[in-house]
Amino acid sequence: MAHGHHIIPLRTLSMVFGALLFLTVITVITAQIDLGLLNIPLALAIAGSKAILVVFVFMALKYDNRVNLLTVVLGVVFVVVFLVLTLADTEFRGSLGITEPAIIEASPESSDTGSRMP
Amino acid sequence: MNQQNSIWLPEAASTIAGDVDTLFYFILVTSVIFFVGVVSTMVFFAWRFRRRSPDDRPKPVYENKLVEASWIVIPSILVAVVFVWGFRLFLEIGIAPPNSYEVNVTARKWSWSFTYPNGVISTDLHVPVNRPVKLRMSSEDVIHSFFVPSFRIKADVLQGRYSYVWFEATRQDTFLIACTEYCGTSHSNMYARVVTHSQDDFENWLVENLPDDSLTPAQRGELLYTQQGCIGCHSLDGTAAAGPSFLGLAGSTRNFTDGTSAVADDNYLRTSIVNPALQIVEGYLNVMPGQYAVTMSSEEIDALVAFINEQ
Amino acid sequence: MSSADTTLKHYFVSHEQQFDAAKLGMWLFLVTEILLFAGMFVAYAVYRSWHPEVFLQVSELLDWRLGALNTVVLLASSFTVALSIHFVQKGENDKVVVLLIMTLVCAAIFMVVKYFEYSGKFSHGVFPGAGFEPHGIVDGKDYSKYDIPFAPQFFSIYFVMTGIHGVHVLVGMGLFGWLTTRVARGHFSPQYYTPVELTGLYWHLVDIIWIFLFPLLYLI
Amino acid sequence: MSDESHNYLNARKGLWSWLSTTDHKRIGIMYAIACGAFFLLGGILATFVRTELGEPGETILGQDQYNQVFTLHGVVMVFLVIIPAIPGILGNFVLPLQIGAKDVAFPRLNLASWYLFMAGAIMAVCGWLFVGKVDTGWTFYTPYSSGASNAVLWLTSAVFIAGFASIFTGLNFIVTVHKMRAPGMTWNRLPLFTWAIYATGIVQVLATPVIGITMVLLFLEKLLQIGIFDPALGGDPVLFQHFFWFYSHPAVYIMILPAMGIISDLMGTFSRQHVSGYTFIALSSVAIAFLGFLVWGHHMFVAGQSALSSIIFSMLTFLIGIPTGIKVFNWVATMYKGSVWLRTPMIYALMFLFLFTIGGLTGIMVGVLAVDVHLHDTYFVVAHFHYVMMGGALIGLIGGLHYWWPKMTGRMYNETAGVIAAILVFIGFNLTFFTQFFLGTKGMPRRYHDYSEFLEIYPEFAVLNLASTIGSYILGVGLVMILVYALYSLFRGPKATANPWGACTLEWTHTGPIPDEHNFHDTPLVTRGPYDYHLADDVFGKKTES
Repeated sequence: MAHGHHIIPLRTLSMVFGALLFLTVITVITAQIDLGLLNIPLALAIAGSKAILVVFVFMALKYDNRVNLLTVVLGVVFVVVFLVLTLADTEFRGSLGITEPAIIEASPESSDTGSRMP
Repeated sequence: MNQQNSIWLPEAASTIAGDVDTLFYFILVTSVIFFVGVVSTMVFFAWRFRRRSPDDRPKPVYENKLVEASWIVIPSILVAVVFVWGFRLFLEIGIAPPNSYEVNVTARKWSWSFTYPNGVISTDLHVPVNRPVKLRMSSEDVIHSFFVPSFRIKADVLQGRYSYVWFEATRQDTFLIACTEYCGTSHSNMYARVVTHSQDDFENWLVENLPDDSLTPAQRGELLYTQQGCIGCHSLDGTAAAGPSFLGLAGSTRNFTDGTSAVADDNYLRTSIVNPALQIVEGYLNVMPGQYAVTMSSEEIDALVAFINEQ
Repeated sequence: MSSADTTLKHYFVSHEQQFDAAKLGMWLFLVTEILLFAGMFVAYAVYRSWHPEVFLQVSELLDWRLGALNTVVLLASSFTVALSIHFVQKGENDKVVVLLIMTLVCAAIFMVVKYFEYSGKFSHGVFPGAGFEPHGIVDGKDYSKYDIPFAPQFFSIYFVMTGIHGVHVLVGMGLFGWLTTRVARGHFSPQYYTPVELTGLYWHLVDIIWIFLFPLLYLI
Repeated sequence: MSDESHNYLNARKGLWSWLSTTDHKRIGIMYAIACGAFFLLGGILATFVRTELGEPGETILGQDQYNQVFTLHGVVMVFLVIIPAIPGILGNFVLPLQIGAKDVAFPRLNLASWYLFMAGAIMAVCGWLFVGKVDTGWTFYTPYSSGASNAVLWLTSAVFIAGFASIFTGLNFIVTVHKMRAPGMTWNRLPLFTWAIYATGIVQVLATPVIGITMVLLFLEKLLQIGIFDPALGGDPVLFQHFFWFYSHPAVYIMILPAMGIISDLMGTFSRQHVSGYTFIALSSVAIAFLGFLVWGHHMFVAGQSALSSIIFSMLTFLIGIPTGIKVFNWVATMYKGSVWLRTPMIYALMFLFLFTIGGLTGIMVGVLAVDVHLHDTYFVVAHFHYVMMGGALIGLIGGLHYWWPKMTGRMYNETAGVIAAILVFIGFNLTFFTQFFLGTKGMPRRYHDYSEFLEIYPEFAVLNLASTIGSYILGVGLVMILVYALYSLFRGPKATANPWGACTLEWTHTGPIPDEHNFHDTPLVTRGPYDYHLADDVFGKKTES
């Protein structure tokens, strides 16, 4: 064994590959059923679990030293921070009447570039 | 314009301005205290513990936890107080009282125009004093920002969206409006005025400025010259600004950047209003907004051409 | 290790330190890739939260079967890359070469499928941004019905995301080509196979990005 | 100890030996030359801006020219000077030496970063000079930037390329600190400059990619009108501001954290005392690095974002004030019972404390929601960020350059010239920017080519602006004086000893007057903390039983 590098057994690799294919089939099937608001979280959950499988087994993060794991976790945390705080703005715009969320005559294909005042 | 400015702030001419100033002074005073404390300690230590000889080796000093904790807790408390105070005042600034008088504001490249419910359009904001006024603002091109220093209010004006700002003037006077979001060539000339009247003066003003059709085309053209913002770039006294002056324009031969030239007849004036980018006069840039073809009706354009012919 | 061992840089103390340093460096680079794509996912999330019904309706234009095929192809390529690392650790370089070539083939299939998807959209006037004026009928869907406000936003985001992801797939193919030649020339051994490991990590990340892209754009 | 003749400067000869070097010290010198040149360019542009505003009305620049000049001043100073300077120059030169490493973890990547930086820099300057007028401000706000001339495409791609230099430098330093510390150099024995560069690396790696994607999207917005940011096509300009400030606020921590690291080292060395609150300062660096990612919305209180997000951002902004306060108080406490030696680096450290405290406190002022409505986009904000960026990062850099100058060049600069220049810089700086606080609170907006309209109400604007312009000239003279005596010292400066300041960190104690090409003959064994002067017998000789 080359000085301590963990060799992932073939069985684990093929099991993970099978799981990934299975999850892909699941996500395709569940997407056909219209669950309304639940669709997005479900799709993200399945994609998330597939990603975790790839990161921990295929990319061998499970057998790696902790600093790499910390780096990945930090990266994901900051993606979530970016998403949540941006949505905190876009979702609640106009909550206080400071700006109106509605777009004036939003149809971009209307010929004029400026928006006519009412 | 009798302004009693303090050395720091312009005079407070709106209801919320007073509260903003008190909060400003509170933070200013606390900051000065902290600043003087830090700098005087620094200077005192630098002098008191100055090096006596090159091979000084003072005994190590290890920080004590109490002092360390004190300068974490005290700033946290102060900062929390300032945040809550600012937050509550921000809500006051943001939410307009229900009975406010509403005026529509249009910002465009380098001029403001204010549209009143009864159809009056003016380039200066005339409002009743001691009554909340809510402005519904939107821009025709880039982001501008509506700022009245004396009222302590500011809000960016976005294209395609309405943004709101409100104030209640407490004095009859004229106040300056400036644009504080960079918007291009003459961003620094995009001024307007807020003129506050008593209630009945305001009503008279509204009636006077109603657009009646008894005016001759040239007179209507003159009104349009200010309302549509031509005044922002074209002067009447011959001085060139962002655009050529209207003085003696009609009938003169204009040579263009592409080397061609033409006599400034009615047709040329009309096309240069409707499609300014077609021919650019020598020595000027292609910065004239192009939406007049849409925002002005053809008789308004004729009135404007008539007015230009008279210059 | 013989002192003439050229793979150990003078400023490192041991192979172990050099390998760990390379791994940490690669993981940090992968985090920058995650944040690069995060920007696009935020744009997608913002526009989807503003116009959910438009996104739902317009995403029907994307053929999810091709998307699913691409997902399976990329997962397979991830699998072959993981196997290639497994075998290079065991020193069986001939298997590694075969696996890397299979990965290259999978990546190529992915790009070909993307080519057909893109050309299908372009031929029907579905361009990112201002050039968006869909027309024609394709397997039962009348494209002109999809000319609704904010449909261009969806396709702009779709083309930008899959475009930049496609560029990363092409870069991956380049890397695998270069890697295959080096493995074939026997540059790597169980003691030194860092480039294979790093290229594998990069490829797995490209696969993970697609794992998220596929459901968000194609399915829901 | 390396002997006098053989060191990293004369180990190889010729320009190509420099341009193809992978020696972290030489790359540091090359960054110094590049950033110095761009600082000179930025300074000249600043002088144009101030001369224009010296008197009301149009003096030397037309409106369009003024807009282009302040845009390039912003782009050059932010992207080409203050973000790459300290990590590039001092980080590259000092970090490996301070942790006892032979070089950074990826030397070739280090050289590639320099070339990427130069490519981006040249592209930006050429784009501005030849391609066309860019007058969008360094923030490139849409929709103005999506309508502006195509030169904006050059600048956005220049920022995109230069961004990679920042990412790879940060990545390099993080791996170096993690993996290549000398034996015995545990995390709590790292000098505080290394801690600061490490924290900066985290910010560089996590924030810069987002400006990369922002520039790509802006590029496509202009080319293909993808309509994500341009409101005319149904996009949202405030979304661009979110993308832009998500990078640009952490970027200000890329600027200030290394300077804080320099000040910690300077305070330790020139008070010859334990840096008070070592763990607090080290953890504050990392805390600031992470909190820096949560606060970007305080740039957009009046930009039309939702009230809820403004409130959240204002609250989070105050969290950052705490660790910054901890650092300032601990620096002052370091001098307690020390032996303060007021040489030029220390004078710049004290100047940093003076100016940065003003900058920090005015930051709290504009962080308050209600007051920012009045102060946003006025000269108050201009004064605030010049106090923190120039008063903080630049003064910190100049102090650091003076401190490590003997180690970089083997020569000592002239001390009296240093003090005179420091006084000039101090007076010039305060005269230039403290006057702008008054302009700002009275409502003079930013990026104004002319303020004559304000003169009716505030006649003192003319005096204030004139004073600010005169101050900028004094500041200019002070900075040029530094450049002059620094270059003079290269040729005629006295030879420096290996440890002229009596410091205890590895780069002083374990290297010759000029470090050897591979830093250390035998890797140093670290047995004490960076500021344990009472244990440093190797520096001060046997401790007498005083």
